[in-house]
Amino acid sequence: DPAIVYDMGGKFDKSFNEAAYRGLQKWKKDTGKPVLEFEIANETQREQALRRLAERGANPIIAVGFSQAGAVEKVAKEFPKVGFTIIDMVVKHPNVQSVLFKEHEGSFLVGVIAALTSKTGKVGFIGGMDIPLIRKFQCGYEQGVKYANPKAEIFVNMVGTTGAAWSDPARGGELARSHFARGADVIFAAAGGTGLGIYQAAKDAKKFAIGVDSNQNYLQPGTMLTSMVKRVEVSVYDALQAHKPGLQILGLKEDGVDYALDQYNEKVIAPEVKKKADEAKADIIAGKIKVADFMADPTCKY
Amino acid sequence: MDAILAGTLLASTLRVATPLILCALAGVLAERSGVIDLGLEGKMLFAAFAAAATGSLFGSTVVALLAGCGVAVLMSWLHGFATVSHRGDQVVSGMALNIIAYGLTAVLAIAWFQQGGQTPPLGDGVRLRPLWPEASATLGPVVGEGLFAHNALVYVALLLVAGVSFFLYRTRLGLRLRAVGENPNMVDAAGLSVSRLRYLALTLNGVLCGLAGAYLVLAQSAAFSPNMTAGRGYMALAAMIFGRWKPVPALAACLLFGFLDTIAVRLQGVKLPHLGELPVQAIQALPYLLTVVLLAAFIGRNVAPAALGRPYVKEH
Amino acid sequence: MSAPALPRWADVVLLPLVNLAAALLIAGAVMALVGQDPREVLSLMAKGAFGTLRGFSYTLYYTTTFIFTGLAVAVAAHGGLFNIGAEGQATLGGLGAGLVALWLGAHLPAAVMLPVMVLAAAAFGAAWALIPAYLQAYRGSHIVITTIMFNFLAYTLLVYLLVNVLKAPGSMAVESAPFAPSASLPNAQEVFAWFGIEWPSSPLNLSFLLALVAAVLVYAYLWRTRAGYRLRTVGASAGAAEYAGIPPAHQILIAMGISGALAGLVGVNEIAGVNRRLLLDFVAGAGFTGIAVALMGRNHPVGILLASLLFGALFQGGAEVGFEMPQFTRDMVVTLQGFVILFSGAMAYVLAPYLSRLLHAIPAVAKRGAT
Amino acid sequence: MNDHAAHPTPAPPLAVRMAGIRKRFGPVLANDDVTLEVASGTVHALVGENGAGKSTLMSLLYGLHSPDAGTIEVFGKPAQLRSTHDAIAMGLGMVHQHFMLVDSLTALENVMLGAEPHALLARAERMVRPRLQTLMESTGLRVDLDARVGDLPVGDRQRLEILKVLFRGAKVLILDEPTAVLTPQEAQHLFGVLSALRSQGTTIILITHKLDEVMRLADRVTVMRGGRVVHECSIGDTSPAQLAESMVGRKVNIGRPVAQGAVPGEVVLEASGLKVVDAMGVTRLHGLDLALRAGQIVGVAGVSGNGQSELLEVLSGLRVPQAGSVRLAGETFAPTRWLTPRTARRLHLAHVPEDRHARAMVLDFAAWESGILGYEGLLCYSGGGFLRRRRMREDTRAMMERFDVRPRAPELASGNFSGGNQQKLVLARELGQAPRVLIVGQPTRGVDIGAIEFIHGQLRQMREAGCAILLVSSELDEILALADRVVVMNSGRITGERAVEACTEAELGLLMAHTEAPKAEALA
Ligand SMILES: Nc1ncnc2c1ncn2[C@@H]1O[C@H](COP(=O)(O)OP(=O)(O)OP(=O)(O)O)[C@@H](O)[C@H]1O
Ligand SMILES: Nc1ncnc2c1ncn2[C@@H]1O[C@H](COP(=O)(O)OP(=O)(O)OP(=O)(O)O)[C@@H](O)[C@H]1O
Ligand SMILES: [Mg+2]
Ligand SMILES: [Mg+2]
Repeated sequence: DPAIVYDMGGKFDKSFNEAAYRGLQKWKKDTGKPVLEFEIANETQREQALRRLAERGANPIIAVGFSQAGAVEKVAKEFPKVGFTIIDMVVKHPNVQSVLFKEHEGSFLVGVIAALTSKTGKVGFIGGMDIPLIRKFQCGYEQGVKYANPKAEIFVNMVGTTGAAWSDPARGGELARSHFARGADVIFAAAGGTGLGIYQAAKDAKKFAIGVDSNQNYLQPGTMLTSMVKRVEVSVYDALQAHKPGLQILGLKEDGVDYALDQYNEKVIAPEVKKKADEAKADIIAGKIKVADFMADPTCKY
Repeated sequence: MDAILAGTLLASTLRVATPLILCALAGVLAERSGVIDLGLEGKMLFAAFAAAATGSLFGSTVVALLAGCGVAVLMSWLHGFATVSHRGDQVVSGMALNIIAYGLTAVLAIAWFQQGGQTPPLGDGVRLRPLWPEASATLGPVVGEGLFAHNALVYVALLLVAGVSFFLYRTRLGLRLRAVGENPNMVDAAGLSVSRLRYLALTLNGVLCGLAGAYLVLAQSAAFSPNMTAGRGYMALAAMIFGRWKPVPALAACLLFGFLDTIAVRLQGVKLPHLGELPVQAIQALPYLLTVVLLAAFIGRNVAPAALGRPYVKEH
Repeated sequence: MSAPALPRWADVVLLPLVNLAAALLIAGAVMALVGQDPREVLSLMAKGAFGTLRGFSYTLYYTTTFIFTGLAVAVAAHGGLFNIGAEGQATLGGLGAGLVALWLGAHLPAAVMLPVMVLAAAAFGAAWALIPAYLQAYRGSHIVITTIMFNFLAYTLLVYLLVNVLKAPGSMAVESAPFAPSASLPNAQEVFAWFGIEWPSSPLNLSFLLALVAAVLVYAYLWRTRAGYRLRTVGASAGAAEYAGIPPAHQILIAMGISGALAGLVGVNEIAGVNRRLLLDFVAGAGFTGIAVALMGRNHPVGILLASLLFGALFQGGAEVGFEMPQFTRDMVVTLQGFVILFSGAMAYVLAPYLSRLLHAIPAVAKRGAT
Repeated sequence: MNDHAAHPTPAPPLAVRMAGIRKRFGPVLANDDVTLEVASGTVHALVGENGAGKSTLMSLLYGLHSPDAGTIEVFGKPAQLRSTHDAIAMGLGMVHQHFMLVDSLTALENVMLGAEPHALLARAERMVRPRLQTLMESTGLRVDLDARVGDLPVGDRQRLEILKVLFRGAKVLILDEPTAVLTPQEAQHLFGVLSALRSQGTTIILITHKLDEVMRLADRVTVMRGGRVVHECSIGDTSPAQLAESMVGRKVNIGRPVAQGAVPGEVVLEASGLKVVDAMGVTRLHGLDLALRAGQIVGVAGVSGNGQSELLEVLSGLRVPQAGSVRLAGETFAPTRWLTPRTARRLHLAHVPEDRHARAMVLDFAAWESGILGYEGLLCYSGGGFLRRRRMREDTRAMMERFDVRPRAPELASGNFSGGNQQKLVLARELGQAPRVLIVGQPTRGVDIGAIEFIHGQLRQMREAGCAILLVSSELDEILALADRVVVMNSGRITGERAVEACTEAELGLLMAHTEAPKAEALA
């Protein structure tokens, strides 16, 4: 039976890991098969977990999060018969499936939505920590904003430099307030658990916030403008269904990323905004719009 | 424009400083009575959890506040039981409380709310809202937004600074408390109970920590999430030492920390003259760096209470 | 309470065990409260930590790190200083080891490389501790604050370097490129392989021996050398030190220097020994655990070794339980550690009087206690 | 309740009755079947060697510890003294051997503490102040109530302690070595106060090592040795010599021996123009000159707090003066490059500090570790940087033998020796290094007469051996018993210098008492 190893955030981080968790739950329900799970508590456990699970005959083993790459690489060598899946990172090995998402494309879309929804022409971005993944979100988001409103102003803040940066809603709320005070009326949060504080602050200030990874619209209905969803649950589900080694890159085209529209936010997204967003989406898929990828070009020129 | 900036900086400084102030005062009380309190972080965290949990269950601010303070007081008493009644090491006890709080809150939250350690968000009815939201409209950005658009706990914290200094320096109990932190033998010889005084200090300390924790979930955000105190307890401890174990200087230190933090937030991504845009980390390091610099520049030797950290042994 | 004093053997052996039992009892109650079977958990833990060779290797690997931080805190404490900054000093130690590995790894053979990494780790850790020490000694800046601040600064510095300088380009992960083979400390598996002994793969590596050596050296330094005598004098009585012509300022610098160096060696274990690349968060709170370890070990190397082993077992055992029982979260492990620190550390002597009454009820013991 | 008392109860009602008291501290049996009966309205002296168990007995009476066995009655009522609170309630008050004051608080706050009549300090002070004023009038115990205790001279602190006790309405006053830190004048004054109190009906228990005080003030006296009562009688029926003998268990010759006509050698230490300004900006030493000759003891007399401590610190290298210089063993030191304790030792200058707890030893080191404090650098103790632990233990044991330190336990923590024995250990260490210059502060403070006799003997031997000795003591008779030359210090100046033969206690007392500094007269 298969196994999954979550990243530090834990399977209930309301965003990335939780998406994987949902995919797993769905698969469990559909197939009724058991699945082994483990939450990392420290760096060493990554490798320990993968190895332990492999030894217990788990197959495939899904490692959620780029930080697991090193461990996967090592353990995959030791267990060539076991299939591994790593999400958000590439590990080149015959028995490893690597899943990447084009977060920049999804971020572009929510950027467009943010810019079009903003009345002040000022929008915010709050990232958990200043690391490449977050810059990738930021880069795509900025492009989207500028695409929809070249004169738009964007405030950027990173929460912190320690692990606590991903679980400090109080500070998140404070950062959000400072953006609002500067006139921003939409904030895109890519900060894990810290986001909850940001969404709350948006609600208190009657401004908009944009969720990340999972569809977080339900958290604060009415002030959650939308969420940049990363369909981790889908890829986890597929991986559990049929593990196929090799590289998968999921973007808008593959429906790997998207902006979320559901009963919680259909009222807050204006029809013309939705129209523009969908056009942009079509253009990106059609290749008419090229969204710069921070990973390809760290300067994020566009 | 600048008025608005000043106003928001001021407002944000106060909001950020409030939990630090409450914890620092708690620390002052405990350590002035001779009991080192490294457990501020843990008490604040557990209080936050208790407040959030009860708040969401009973939907009542009062209950939430009481629960927060109650739990923190219980932890203070445990600290007292270990260190005052049984002369355990005060530093270890504090560390232990921090670690227990860190783990146990998460365990209980997961077990009771099945949301991976988060508690359900509190309704606006439960949360502490600004007393006078329109303040900025009527009084202008600086005074209004900066000073008058806050929730009750912010003002309570400021009042408590006055309250604690009055208690310490103007009342009988305060006198005894300071004495027991300086020379417990003398207090004992004077026919007073050293442990009773220290328990009193710890009780008040618990209440203050409880308020700090409740503030995090009732005012700053709306739900508990694991480890949400994120080191504030240690910053408060630093502020207390920075303030030389005195309430008002401690307040100043907290405000300073709050201000530096707010400034740092503002400077992120801003192009500075000559320097250009500094890396985010440099800005984030600023508050800590400046604290050290100020400490080295202005503050001389800290004068800790003479009996701080020494368990009182009747012999000798 | 005037119960007769415990006989030494009971104080050293029996009491700690009783305290540990009490801690497990309470933690067990908590587990039961959240619907887990304590007995199963504990047996899984014991098995996980000591049952298998690999499990034991993991236990010893964690132990190694705690020995370093525990010794660090203890040395500072003997100098009368509260080093709450082992966390940051360990981070810098890793950075030191990492930097030399990345710069020189390609050019130097292991025989040269590894000692250099050890030295670099110690040097960086010491340097990071010496700044607060200097401020305490000559500016009176309270070391408790400055070391707290330096923890934050250390994290920040590491993030900056990893993200902007050391990160392997094009990679999402916030970590440096892997070190050259010459820059990785042999682990138990490799070492035993030299002697043709089969050993399971685990993070346990040569730095465990380094830790043991460090413990011996710390003991010798503090209690067998003149320098250690002076350090302890300053820690125990500043006035007496002055009278004896021992400048406290120097001793503060020495104490923190050694303390920082020891903490820095955590970097050797985690970076050179295990991860073999520089990454974020590799200290993971070991600096704070070190405070508990030192105080539980009563600031004595032997005590610290035992306390480290205990905590190593808790970490490893906890992880193993996590594998077997998914609903047993990592937070449960943390809670358990907390209770152990509380009972075996802070409340170490709560049970002593009752225990000694119990013992003195037994005539044989009473006789021995009397002598 | 218990009639197996050692003595038939005397006629006047008993204020305190302790019977069959036993108290053990770990290995030490501090009190062993002790019986003490104190008639009310009398002064009862309690004497005995260091470690005899006097303080312990009193701490039991005052509820600081509880006895392992025995009964206590106060004014005929059986007393269950669970805490000092109970003791105070029963009309007991104690002035401890070590002051029980909070330096950072004012005198008034210290007096009030625990007995504040109102929850608000301001109110309480307003209520207490007049009562204290009258009390100060009636007893003559005058103290500046608003001064920080830390700034008060010892005499005032002593008075403050007694005020504190009387303010709580104590009917039985326990004084543990009250005069140990007082000048003759202050002691004189204190005795006036005490006899006044007695005549007002207060009962007084007085612990002291000074037999003349006993003879002068006490009505009855109890002698303790090794935790037991060895003698109990009324003053009329005893003599100092007899008391001394029963204390020590052998004959001791007290008082001043015939002065040997020792010929002083050349000057080995010469200080000139020493000026010290303390942190508060107060000038403690006003350009002081002093010369020490080989084979001569120079005694510094003076009310404590007149610069003697600063003088000791400056000469031993613990404090750098603002101005002045000192010549020692051919080297000259100026403030820019003052001698450090280490150089001082290198130049064979040994120092026995006034405050043995804060400086002379590390209380939680084992005796054998404290036994080499300051000399750890010597090759014999740390060859090649490693401690020679066996050597350290052996030497410490030898010191303990030579100076009769009890108990002879090099492994025991320094802090667990009684005051007198700590002092002997320190002297043994410093004298053991055969110094050429010896700087001694209060060598016999709180030390029993057996030990005093011994210590004085040792100091005289040092002099015979040609050591130059500076002796600072608040005990005039100690100075008169030891010194060859006497220097009187008053507010940072030398107000007089005499050859010992030319000294009378009265005159010295006057020189010491002078508030404004007179011309340094008659420099013989
Ligand atoms: N305010 C405090 N809270 C927690 N622990 C403290 C505090 N201050 C000191 N420490 C404790 O006191 C001991 C001494 O620490 P530290 O050396 O920093 O204080 P210090 O020597 O009095 O500082 P300073 O040299 O400024 O007087 C440590 O063991 C530590 O446990
Ligand atoms: N708290 C204690 N713990 C252990 N031993 C103690 C303690 N207090 C006193 N002792 C021992 O009990 C004995 C009596 O001590 P005590 O202080 O009563 O003597 P003393 O007569 O007051 O001596 P001194 O004249 O020096 O004051 C001494 O041997 C002392 O070492
Ligand atoms: Mg005594
Ligand atoms: Mg004495």
